[in-house]
Amino acid sequence: MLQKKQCVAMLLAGGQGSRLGILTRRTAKPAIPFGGKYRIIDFPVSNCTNSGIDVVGVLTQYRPLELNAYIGSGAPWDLDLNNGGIFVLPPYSTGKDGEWYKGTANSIYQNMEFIEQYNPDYVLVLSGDHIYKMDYAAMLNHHIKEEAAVTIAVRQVPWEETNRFGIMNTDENGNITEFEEKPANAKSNNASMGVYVFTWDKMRAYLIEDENNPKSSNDFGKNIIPNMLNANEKLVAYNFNGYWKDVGTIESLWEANMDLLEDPAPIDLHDRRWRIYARNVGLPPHFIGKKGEVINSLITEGGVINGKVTNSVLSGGVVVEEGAEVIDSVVMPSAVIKKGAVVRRAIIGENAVVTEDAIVGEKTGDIAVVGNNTVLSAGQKVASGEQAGE
Amino acid sequence: MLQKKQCVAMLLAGGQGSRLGILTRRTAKPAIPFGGKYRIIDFPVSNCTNSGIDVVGVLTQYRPLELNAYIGSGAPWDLDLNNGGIFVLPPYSTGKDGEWYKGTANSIYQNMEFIEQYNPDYVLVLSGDHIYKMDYAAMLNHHIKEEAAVTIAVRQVPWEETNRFGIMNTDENGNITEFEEKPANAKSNNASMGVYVFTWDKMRAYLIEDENNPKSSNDFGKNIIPNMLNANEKLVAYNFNGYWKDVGTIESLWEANMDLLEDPAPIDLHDRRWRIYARNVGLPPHFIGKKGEVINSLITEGGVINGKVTNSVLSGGVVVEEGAEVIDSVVMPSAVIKKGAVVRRAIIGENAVVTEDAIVGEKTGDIAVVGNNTVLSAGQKVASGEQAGE
Amino acid sequence: MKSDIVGLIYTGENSERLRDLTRIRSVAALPILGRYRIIDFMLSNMVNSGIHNVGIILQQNYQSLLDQLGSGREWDLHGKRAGLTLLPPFAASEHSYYTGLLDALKSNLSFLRRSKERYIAVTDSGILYSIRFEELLAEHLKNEADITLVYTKDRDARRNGVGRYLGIDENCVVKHLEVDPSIPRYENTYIGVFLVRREMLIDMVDRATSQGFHHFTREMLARFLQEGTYKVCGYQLPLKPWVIDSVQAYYHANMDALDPTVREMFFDKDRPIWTKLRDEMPTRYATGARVSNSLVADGCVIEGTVENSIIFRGVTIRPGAVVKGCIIMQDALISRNVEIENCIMDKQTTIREGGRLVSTAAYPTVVPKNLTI
Amino acid sequence: MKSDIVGLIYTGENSERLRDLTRIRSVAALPILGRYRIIDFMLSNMVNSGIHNVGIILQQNYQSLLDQLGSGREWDLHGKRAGLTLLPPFAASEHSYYTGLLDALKSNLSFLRRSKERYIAVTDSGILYSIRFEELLAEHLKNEADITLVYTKDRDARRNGVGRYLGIDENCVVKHLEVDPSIPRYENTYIGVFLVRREMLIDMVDRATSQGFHHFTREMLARFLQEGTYKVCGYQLPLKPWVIDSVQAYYHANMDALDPTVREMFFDKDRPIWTKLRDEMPTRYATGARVSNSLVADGCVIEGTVENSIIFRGVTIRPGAVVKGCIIMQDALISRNVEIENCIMDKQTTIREGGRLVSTAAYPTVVPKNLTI
Repeated sequence: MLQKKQCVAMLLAGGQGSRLGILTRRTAKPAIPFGGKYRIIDFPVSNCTNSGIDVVGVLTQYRPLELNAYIGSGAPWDLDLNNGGIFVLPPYSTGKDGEWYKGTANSIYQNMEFIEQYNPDYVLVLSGDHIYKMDYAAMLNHHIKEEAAVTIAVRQVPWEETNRFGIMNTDENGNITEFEEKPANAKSNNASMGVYVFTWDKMRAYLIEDENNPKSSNDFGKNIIPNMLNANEKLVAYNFNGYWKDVGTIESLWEANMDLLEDPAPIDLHDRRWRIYARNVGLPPHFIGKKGEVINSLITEGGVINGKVTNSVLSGGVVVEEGAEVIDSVVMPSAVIKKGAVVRRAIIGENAVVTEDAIVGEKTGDIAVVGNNTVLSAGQKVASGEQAGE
Repeated sequence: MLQKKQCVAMLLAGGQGSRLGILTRRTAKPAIPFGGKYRIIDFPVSNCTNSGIDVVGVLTQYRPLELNAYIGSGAPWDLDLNNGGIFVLPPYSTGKDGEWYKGTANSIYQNMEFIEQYNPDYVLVLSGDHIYKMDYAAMLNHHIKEEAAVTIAVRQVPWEETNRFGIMNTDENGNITEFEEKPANAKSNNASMGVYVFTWDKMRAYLIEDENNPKSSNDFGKNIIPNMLNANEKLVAYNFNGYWKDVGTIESLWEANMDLLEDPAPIDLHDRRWRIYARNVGLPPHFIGKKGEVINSLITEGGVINGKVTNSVLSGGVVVEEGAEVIDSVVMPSAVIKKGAVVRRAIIGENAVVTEDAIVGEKTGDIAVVGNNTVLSAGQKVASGEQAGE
Repeated sequence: MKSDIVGLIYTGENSERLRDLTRIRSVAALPILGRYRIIDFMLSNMVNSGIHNVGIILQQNYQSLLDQLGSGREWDLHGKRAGLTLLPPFAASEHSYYTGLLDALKSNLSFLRRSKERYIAVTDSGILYSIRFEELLAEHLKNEADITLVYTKDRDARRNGVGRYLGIDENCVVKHLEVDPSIPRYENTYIGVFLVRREMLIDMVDRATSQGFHHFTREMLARFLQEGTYKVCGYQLPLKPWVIDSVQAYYHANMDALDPTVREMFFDKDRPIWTKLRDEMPTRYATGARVSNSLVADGCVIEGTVENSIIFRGVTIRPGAVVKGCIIMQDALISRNVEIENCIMDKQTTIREGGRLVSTAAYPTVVPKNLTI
Repeated sequence: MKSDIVGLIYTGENSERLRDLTRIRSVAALPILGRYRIIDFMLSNMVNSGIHNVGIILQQNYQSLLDQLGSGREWDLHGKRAGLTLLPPFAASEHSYYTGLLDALKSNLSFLRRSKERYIAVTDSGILYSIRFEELLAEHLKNEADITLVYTKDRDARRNGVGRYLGIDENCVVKHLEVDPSIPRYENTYIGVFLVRREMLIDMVDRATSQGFHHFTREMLARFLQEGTYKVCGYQLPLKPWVIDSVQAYYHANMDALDPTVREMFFDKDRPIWTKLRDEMPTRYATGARVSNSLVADGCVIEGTVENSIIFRGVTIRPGAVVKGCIIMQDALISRNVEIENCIMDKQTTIREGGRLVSTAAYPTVVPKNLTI
């Protein structure tokens, strides 16, 4: 009954994301605020919209409520469509019992019916924890031109970091000859970005084969890709040179926010031709008060700044009271920094209150975190690397 | 972050609905076609829209894909909103493991966070297997006026059927004094319609109490309502006199379709002030061919009728070839009745093909069913009460 | 995938021979084929070709078009990145009507400028046709054309004394253009649909208006052809179009849709035609209904006899009424024992009990909107 | 829950004293408070009061209003049951402009007739105010009024020689009406917002136009008051309104929003003001930025000094520039070392490097749209 689509995107929104600590205790990772007015999921979804891909399945089984509310009808990304749209896809029961997602491949296996509704030629697989702008249509065209079974987006990483990535070794034609997961001695520095284009027929066949193997961990990197390599399928690397940043840890989330403060920033969010869309929260312009001082920072709607903000990224509705200081920090929506408080090298969660004279973070060392909805006590100290909150 | 709502609706979309046999083998019950161009869920959801209730949570864990695709952005019911909307709410994982819905009350318990996003005063609980038009706003006003903890919609059923329903015994003021589940000797014939308005504070308290009781089956009828009665909460009956029909069985689904053919029909779907909305499928007007003959039937978009149709309800895109006959039957979307076939007292599933000269159903006896996507063989017979298909 | 074409629909010109049918609405808003308006086909053609940015040049009587288009949601054209742009006429020029397409394009250059797509497809609205704009673009590129005009060889699209006819060579290059010839010399009828690089169109309009031209085809295109300024190519429409320029033509376009092969041209399952919804229930056939060879939309109650007719949404046909060869628009009421033949009943018309209205298929009678007779 | 009120916004009349600000747009489309247009407040007031059916009477220069409203999606007014109805002017009357609200209502009676709500709230658009229509209705019902006029006692809303002033008794009944008095006798300024039973309004309009009236207030209401035909009551606006009838009034309404107590009046968390989105990134403050007592929207780059100003979306303020007491609209560019004080820069304006533009708060200079100076 649905119209055919050339390509359907499946976004692996992941599990709890425990490396983000208390920030994901009650929120799915893709719903984490980023860059003042975005959530992480805005990046892959806006990329889809801008690439003309208008069916997006979001695979998740961990606390989807906030993500669900955030996605809503899909209108912020022009994905509130009769013919297409964005759908949150949790595990479901098929009669007797249901099954939770066992791995990335299994989550797509369980949603093959969703995909087949659109009778697509290709399936784009994305992950929900990277900040980047990428034209998936160009990658898809490369895949079509190369007549590949799967095309994997790769980017060069520093040689010393190759042991943190899935490394693709290719021949002179860009065909992937070998895949090494986090190799100690990498042969190349082409790291997988976790962005795949599959020819759907091939994908379906390998998903079914994988599901029938009880020993498999049902994962793309560990099972599906190696199986395809072993079977001599055509695996092609697609080079991507733009900004790309994993935000799966506290440090990297903080760093990616700080990257936006460089001039020029390594990722241009002003770009009118490639907007990153976000849900509107209906707040007025921000206000810088008579005593407010803002240096090298990003401020967005609803903010009321009467204190001093330096090298920081503040989300919507953040209040910085007179005499408060925020330095080298990320402050998430509606947090309040009270009089005399100092926040430095820290991430302050949504609706958190840094009470009068509290001190969060230190000049050096690991990032300090105050969890969502956490109210510090007056004068409380949160040391570098510490996470305050439930 | 979301705006407060006076009332949020939670629709219990139920489990497999096994009493509908092969019709629900791959489809959740609320997604079953009804009345030519509707699905069952269109009735409670359109009632919400027409009553001005614009947050609807749909609780389901059984094969939500088709339901998900059908609901989409919520546009058919004007529920593609920034501030509100319709959301499919499956079970989810909260950290370690997730939990499937244990009962009707548990499914709402697991989604308390969803409800609290809207900070509502009242929660309307609906079920997904009834055909009726009802102004929930009037019921809500009654609830508010009566200052009840819960208001239960009741209707009078024939005394001989009281043993199939939950029966509410009330005092002279309409307060419920006793609740009997399927009593052998009922004291009244006021049956619960499965439509409740709860004051949210009360509901939350009883849901939490119920969840903490390991012996509970976490069901509204079996646990929550009796507990509230025992605690002397104010339970009020709200009388509803309009058409109301359970469509949870093959017989009742067929009967409810046949009810639409009465003149005047007991439920008026022409009513401009209370439209039942449905997803548009983009089909042209139906065509009655030169040899077509249609008597006392409902036909909708995309149909091509060259045979004889009598006392039947045909869904969108149904083809009845020359020489075929459809009598006293319900034909679901895109089914094809081939030349010489006879369909009588039957339900033909979506995309089913009643091949040449096949005979489905009999003049009397139980309803015959051909399952979705089932292709009969030429001349095949499906006896009354039989279900053909996988 | 995304299309690199922006669509532009010109709803300016109506044929006077459509008489009462377009007195209250533009031809683009004319109800057709039981549940559509003509513009639905243009919009759906575009959307099904992947076009997501569409401008509609409005002229007189556009309230019914506004009502039809609404938020553009039915065509998935309600987005913020792109979607539907309504271009109403403004008092930029002193006269409140455009003198022609060229004038309209000039008044809406800002829409052309702020669109981002490389190509633009412009269509008149007095014609019912199916096209795949992606194929038109492929042909345009293959021919290395500057501008590609869409034409048909269909005989029914030819008129003595009116129309635009193309002389085309074996390489698809348009060599000659005839406007309103008393007898057309060429069999290729230009249907008022063309594709061109967007920025080239802006240049063309600038250049033509600076030369004082008002008419896109008869003045500007004719001059360009004469001067050989641009490479003008032709693209033959693969399917038959219906030119809706008179009551008769309107009547026959509808009646032709009773032929299954014609319906298949319009209603391809993979390229559905979207329209504004009314959320009507299915049509109810009473016990005494006798209907044959007719297209019937939802929300009707049919108690009488209907033959060879097009019945729009919400029509009521009472017992004993006999309707033959008619087009009955939305919410019309045909009372008991009425006899009506070869008529076009506009929206919300009523024929009272026992009334008779019989005309011939060659000159169908039109009953104007809201009339009770 | 659902409201039993249909809203109607009249965007007809602009004050000439708004000069360049409304030459290219209606006052309803005037940008205000950093990211809004005046009509956003009217629409959001209505939506936040539960009103879901809103008509907008368009008059001249309504392209920017069409752009702003789009599909109505930002206000959840894109539904098919209800939503936004755009009511453009038509050549129903010979003159293409309405002579006043009464004329406009008469031309749009069909909208009034097909609405289903029992009450209708009508508002002018040259005023910025917050209202809870549900409270207005409650008051209307309590007073058993036929028509309730909204007024304010705010001094700033009084003008010598212009405006409409109400004499009201202790029972909220309007006894007298003064139009454009040289010195207002009453302290109650009618703000051009009223509530009435929908069918009664239809009757009123029918009756008034049959008597040859053109003006809703000065002719029709005045006569009704004189004759005692209807019970006319007043409802006092609980919060201060801003009458936007001159460049000065516009300037001060914006500047007043730098006061937190004023901002709180407009921006109630439970009743957000919705507007068309631009999806701009947060505003970037450079190392050298010095900003104080200013309202700044998203998408700006601030490298210079800004004091006591309203900065709209997408504005760039280069190093060394000093902006004081200004309203800088969307996408304006203030180059290096510019000095600008007490000015209103319209959209897409530029001041070149080193430029100076200093005026007084009493007579702020307006730089018209698209100008580079």
